Amino acid sequence: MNRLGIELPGLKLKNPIMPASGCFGFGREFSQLYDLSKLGAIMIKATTLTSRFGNPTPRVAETSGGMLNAIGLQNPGLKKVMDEELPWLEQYDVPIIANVAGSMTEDYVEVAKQISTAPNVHALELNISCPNVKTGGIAFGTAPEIAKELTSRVKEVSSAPVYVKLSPNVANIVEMAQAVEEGGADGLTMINTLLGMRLDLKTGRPILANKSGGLSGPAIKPVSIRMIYEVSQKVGIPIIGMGGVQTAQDVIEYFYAGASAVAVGTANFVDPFICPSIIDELPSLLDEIGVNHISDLTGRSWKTDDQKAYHRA
Amino acid sequence: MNRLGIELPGLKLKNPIMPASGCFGFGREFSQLYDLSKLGAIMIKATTLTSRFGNPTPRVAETSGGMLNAIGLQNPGLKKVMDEELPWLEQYDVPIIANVAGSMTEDYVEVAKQISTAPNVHALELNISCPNVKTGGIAFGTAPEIAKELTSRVKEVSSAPVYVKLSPNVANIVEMAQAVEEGGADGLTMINTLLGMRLDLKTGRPILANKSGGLSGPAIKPVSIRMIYEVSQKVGIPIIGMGGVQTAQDVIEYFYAGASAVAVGTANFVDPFICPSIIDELPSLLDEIGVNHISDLTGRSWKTDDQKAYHRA
Amino acid sequence: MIKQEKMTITCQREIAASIYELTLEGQLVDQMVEPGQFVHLRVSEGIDPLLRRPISISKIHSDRQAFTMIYRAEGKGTQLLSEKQIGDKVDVLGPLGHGFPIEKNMKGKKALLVGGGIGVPPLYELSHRLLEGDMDVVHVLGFQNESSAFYIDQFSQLGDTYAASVDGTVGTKGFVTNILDQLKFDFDVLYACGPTPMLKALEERFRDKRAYLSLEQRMGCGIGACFACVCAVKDDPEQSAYRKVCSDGPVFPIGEVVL
Amino acid sequence: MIKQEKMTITCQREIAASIYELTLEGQLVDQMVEPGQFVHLRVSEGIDPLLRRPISISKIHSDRQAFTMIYRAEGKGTQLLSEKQIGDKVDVLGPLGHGFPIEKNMKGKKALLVGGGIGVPPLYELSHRLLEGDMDVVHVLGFQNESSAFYIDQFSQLGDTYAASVDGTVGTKGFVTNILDQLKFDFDVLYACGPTPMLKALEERFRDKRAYLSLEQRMGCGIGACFACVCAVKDDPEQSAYRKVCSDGPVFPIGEVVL
Ligand SMILES: Cc1cc2nc3c(=O)[nH]c(=O)nc-3n(C[C@H](O)[C@H](O)[C@H](O)COP(=O)(O)OP(=O)(O)OC[C@H]3O[C@@H](n4cnc5c(N)ncnc54)[C@H](O)[C@@H]3O)c2cc1C
Ligand SMILES: Cc1cc2nc3c(=O)[nH]c(=O)nc-3n(C[C@H](O)[C@H](O)[C@H](O)COP(=O)(O)OP(=O)(O)OC[C@H]3O[C@@H](n4cnc5c(N)ncnc54)[C@H](O)[C@@H]3O)c2cc1C
Ligand SMILES: Cc1cc2nc3c(=O)[nH]c(=O)nc-3n(C[C@H](O)[C@H](O)[C@H](O)COP(=O)(O)O)c2cc1C
Ligand SMILES: Cc1cc2nc3c(=O)[nH]c(=O)nc-3n(C[C@H](O)[C@H](O)[C@H](O)COP(=O)(O)O)c2cc1C
Ligand code: FES
Ligand code: FES
Repeated sequence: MNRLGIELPGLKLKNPIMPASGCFGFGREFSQLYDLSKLGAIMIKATTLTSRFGNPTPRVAETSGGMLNAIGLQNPGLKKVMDEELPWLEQYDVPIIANVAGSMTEDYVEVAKQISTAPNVHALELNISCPNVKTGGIAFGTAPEIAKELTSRVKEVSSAPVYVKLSPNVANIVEMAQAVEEGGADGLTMINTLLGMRLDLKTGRPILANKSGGLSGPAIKPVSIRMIYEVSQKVGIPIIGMGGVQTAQDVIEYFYAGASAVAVGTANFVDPFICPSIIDELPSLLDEIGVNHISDLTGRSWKTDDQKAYHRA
Repeated sequence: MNRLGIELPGLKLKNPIMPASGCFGFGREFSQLYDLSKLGAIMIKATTLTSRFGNPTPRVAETSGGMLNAIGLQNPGLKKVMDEELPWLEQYDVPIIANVAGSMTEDYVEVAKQISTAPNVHALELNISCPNVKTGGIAFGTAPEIAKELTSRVKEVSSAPVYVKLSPNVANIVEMAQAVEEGGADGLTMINTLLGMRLDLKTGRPILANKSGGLSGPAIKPVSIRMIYEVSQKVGIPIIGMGGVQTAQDVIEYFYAGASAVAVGTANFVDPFICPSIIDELPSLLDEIGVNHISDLTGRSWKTDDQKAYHRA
Repeated sequence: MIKQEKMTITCQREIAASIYELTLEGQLVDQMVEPGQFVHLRVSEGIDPLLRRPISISKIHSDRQAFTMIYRAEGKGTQLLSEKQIGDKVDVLGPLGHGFPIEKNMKGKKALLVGGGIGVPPLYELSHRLLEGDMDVVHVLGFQNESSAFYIDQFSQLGDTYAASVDGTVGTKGFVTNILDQLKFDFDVLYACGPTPMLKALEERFRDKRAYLSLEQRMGCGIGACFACVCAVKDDPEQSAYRKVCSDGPVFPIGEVVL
Repeated sequence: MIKQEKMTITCQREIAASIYELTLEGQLVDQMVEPGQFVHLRVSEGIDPLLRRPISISKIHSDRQAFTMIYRAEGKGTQLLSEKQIGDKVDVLGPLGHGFPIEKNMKGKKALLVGGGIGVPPLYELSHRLLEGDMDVVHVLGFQNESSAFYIDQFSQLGDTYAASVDGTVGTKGFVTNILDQLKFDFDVLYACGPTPMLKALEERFRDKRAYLSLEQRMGCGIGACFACVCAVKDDPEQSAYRKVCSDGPVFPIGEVVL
């Protein structure tokens, strides 16, 4: 029996570890380092309707225990992703989760409709942290009604299950999660980056050309764990957790919090072999903890002992 | 001329450095280590109407580049603070900023009214991150209308200028800042802690007895810098910045972002002499940067060169 | 008085599985007065890890301005500490807290010292001090197993010493309480340091005796300013009284605080 | 092929003010082919600092599976690197990117190598390679001042070498362009690495020549996956074409990308 195998809406995963969107491109670079078929899944870079150049550089800045990025969703656009990137990825035995982004609802709908038909795209991940041009740039992911509406519009057209990626920059994450669940989301991925900024000591100006950027890495893990702990008790759909994962122990912590699978972002830059390393280390960690299957750990932080027994049965 | 002296509503500060509330008790412990008169000000521990025992232990947990705390506002209550702690502090030549907390508006009002009359209390700091029992535990600091109302109620009775301490756990920090400014706030302090959690690898349960806690330390600095950058451009009242300050360089970054003074929290635990050390290091850093007075740096990250010239004149 | 000093490592060795004995030299030692006090160590100059680690003082060598600690390398901070070498500096804040009171005029009286695991170290300085006061000392030390046991010989040189281990690989099989229940020592004062279950078991048996327990708690500041390490006072009808483990403790008279 | 290896420090010394020369040994060296490639270094096992640091390969010693880098210890990462000692390990990812192309059949032709500050190091391996191809090499090196200047002697042994410094304490006072404008070298190919203003100045002068410029950019992954280090392509009407400094570069033909 595979102690790491997980089934989620649309996804049969060999193991629960996958690179997070934007930290792995479309897999080409990492394919030179290891066999992508080892991964549970791949969350590819955000795809938008038309190609985007992204923000001016510098696009990244280091912070204490984390980093800021303001890539600006650079990507070759839907057509090229469908024609070149996804077919190339078909050579690997790994399900793709396509990260979908846009500036207005119609963009999301169109990208979702088309990309969800690609044979190896087994699920979508809606990146709702993007600014919504129609509401003056307020992110889709900070207004429950807008996020719900977007989710249901995408659900109508998608041929694959839809996971919604929650933004942590909200006062009430449970409210957001419940709204997108009502909108028909099949799952959640959380969290996207926290908004942050770093200033240059010499010039006084922001280091990032875009001024502010998204904070990722170990620094944000406690925020993500807390949010998943809260949300997983209040929704009936599974959660793919992420934020600062660097070790197999971190993965376990995410399962305890309530995640059913885990994505690794920033750590791929620190150690490009991190995903396969974690996959290799998990079984012995399960032995130490004394569980047979990793999914036995989901929600252990809040489940009563009764509930745990029930779920295991 | 004192290159570090700052004047803010109610406050004449020798220098812009002060310990943050909750990280310095009422000063007694640190008074054994150095002369408290060296400090720009002291933000004393949150004071509530009646004494509070606080949360069960463990109350702190370490995270990557930060720490979580769930002290639970333990304090001896208004009467003891007025009768014992504040009079004791009078031996030092240092203005006190009294951190005021409560479970409902009436608590804040009563504490503010009384504590603001203490001779060495030169300003109040309203801790609006507390859960509001009347709105089902939603923090005062996450609803602009409630925060504004609280601010104006406190302003009515306070004999000292009122600074409102903003919670970062909101989608729109500018909206919150503007609301409390409309409510009559004389200044802002920001930020309070981000909500986070850490789980024990062995038991799977939260390390903190209170489950979740407030994330502080270097990890949160980019979030705080971003918020102060945004808010300082949109309000007319001064900001005391905090979050992860560990060095004199960090203080400069806060000034660049838009702060007019800086508080040091968690770093007091790492290096109990951190506040006087930073104060001693600042002048040579100003030389390096080439400014005469530290207040010349406030808002440099967003001010145009014209604006800078104007302010300096 | 509490001082902060970058002290120099003069000796570091692994004395049992993951258990290290570390000796540090510096003027801060002059401030160390009571057995059972602790120091708060910063093991990294940066933020990884961020917080200090509290470790008990195990032996004070006043003559050569040095002190020894014994610690288990477990998490990130203590692991890093164990990698430091002779000549390296460690940032020490201390001495902190109130230790085991040494009562006057106890000549010829009997002290029972009970330690469990990494609670054993502070008893070592204590035992020396009691001997200096011409007391009789008996040690009962509990460990997980033989490989993690340490200092049994050293304690034996100071007085009768009994060991217990969970798996029976050293001394009696079981806990220190098995030894205590079996041998029913007579004593005038009890001193103990170890895991909370052990302290609770002692409290059950000896709550009416003269006894002192040393507690552990997760700490922030270590000096009494942050209220991280607070414990409740027993028999407090208003449930508002408290003690700080870092500055009021870590040692408390038995029955004073809620374990 | 890109490899990751914990390589061993065989030499580390300060060769100018805050400028260190570091030699690392390991099998990864077998992968190094082109002058101008770089490595991505992890200088801490923990999170402080979190990201890797890109540093150019300055000299490849294939015979003894070693390579040398020269770097300025400035921020947290490079400071930490400079504290490492002989025998310590450094986590190296590399070799990365595309370096300076060595064209065929250039025997007897003249190459002009222009370097500024910490852009000088990759030119050293390059110069050796060009000499191996029997080219004539001329070096023009710019520094802040004498105390931060390095390797002028080493380059002199390979070909004519001119130095400039901002304060005139070494070589000509001013920038490398002062030398270039004064001496008006004749050359068949130009190679340059240094701060962007220097590269821009070269582009102005030599945009029609055969020339290669090595760029710097803040990086995330270093291998082409994160789009952190992107620069725009010149004369691209749709303004959508781009190059990644880490994997398409760091060396680009003059005029290909927007500086
Ligand atoms: C007064 C006092 C005296 C102590 N004396 C000794 C001693 O002599 N020898 C010894 O080996 N240990 C002693 N301890 C326990 C020691 O402090 C912890 O083992 C140590 O802090 C764990 O750090 P880490 O880096 O190994 O673990 P990590 O898991 O990295 O620690 C994470 C955080 O939790 C805290 N923490 C974890 N476990 C404990 C614990 N048991 N008690 C308090 N804080 C904890 C750490 O201080 C740190 O803030 C003492 C504790 C106290 C309170
Ligand atoms: C392809 C390439 C080759 C390089 N070769 C050399 C070399 O041979 N010798 C040398 O001394 N330096 C070289 N640099 C510059 C070197 O990477 C930076 O000086 C170094 O990363 C700064 O790290 P720090 O820890 O000193 O500074 P910090 O201020 O702590 O760095 C913070 C973050 O900013 C990044 N950063 C800061 N400055 C630069 C910069 N100038 N370029 C890219 N990233 C930066 C760091 O990598 C890190 O992510 C090269 C850069 C690139 C892109
Ligand atoms: C350089 C970079 C680019 C990213 N791009 C995207 C993106 O295109 N779409 C998206 O949903 N998230 C993106 N993210 C967010 C990550 O997928 C992830 O949610 C976040 O970084 C937290 O995980 P981590 O701490 O492991 O990096 C990006 C993150 C980084 C660091
Ligand atoms: C142990 C601890 C206790 C705190 N108690 C209070 C408090 O009573 N009132 C308050 O407004 N903020 C409190 N804070 C928040 C700090 O004042 C400060 O806003 C926050 O920690 C961010 O600063 P730092 O990163 O420098 O610690 C507390 C923080 C810590 C770490
Ligand atoms: S650790 Fe701060 S009060 Fe005890
Ligand atoms: S640094 Fe990641 S693409 Fe170049």
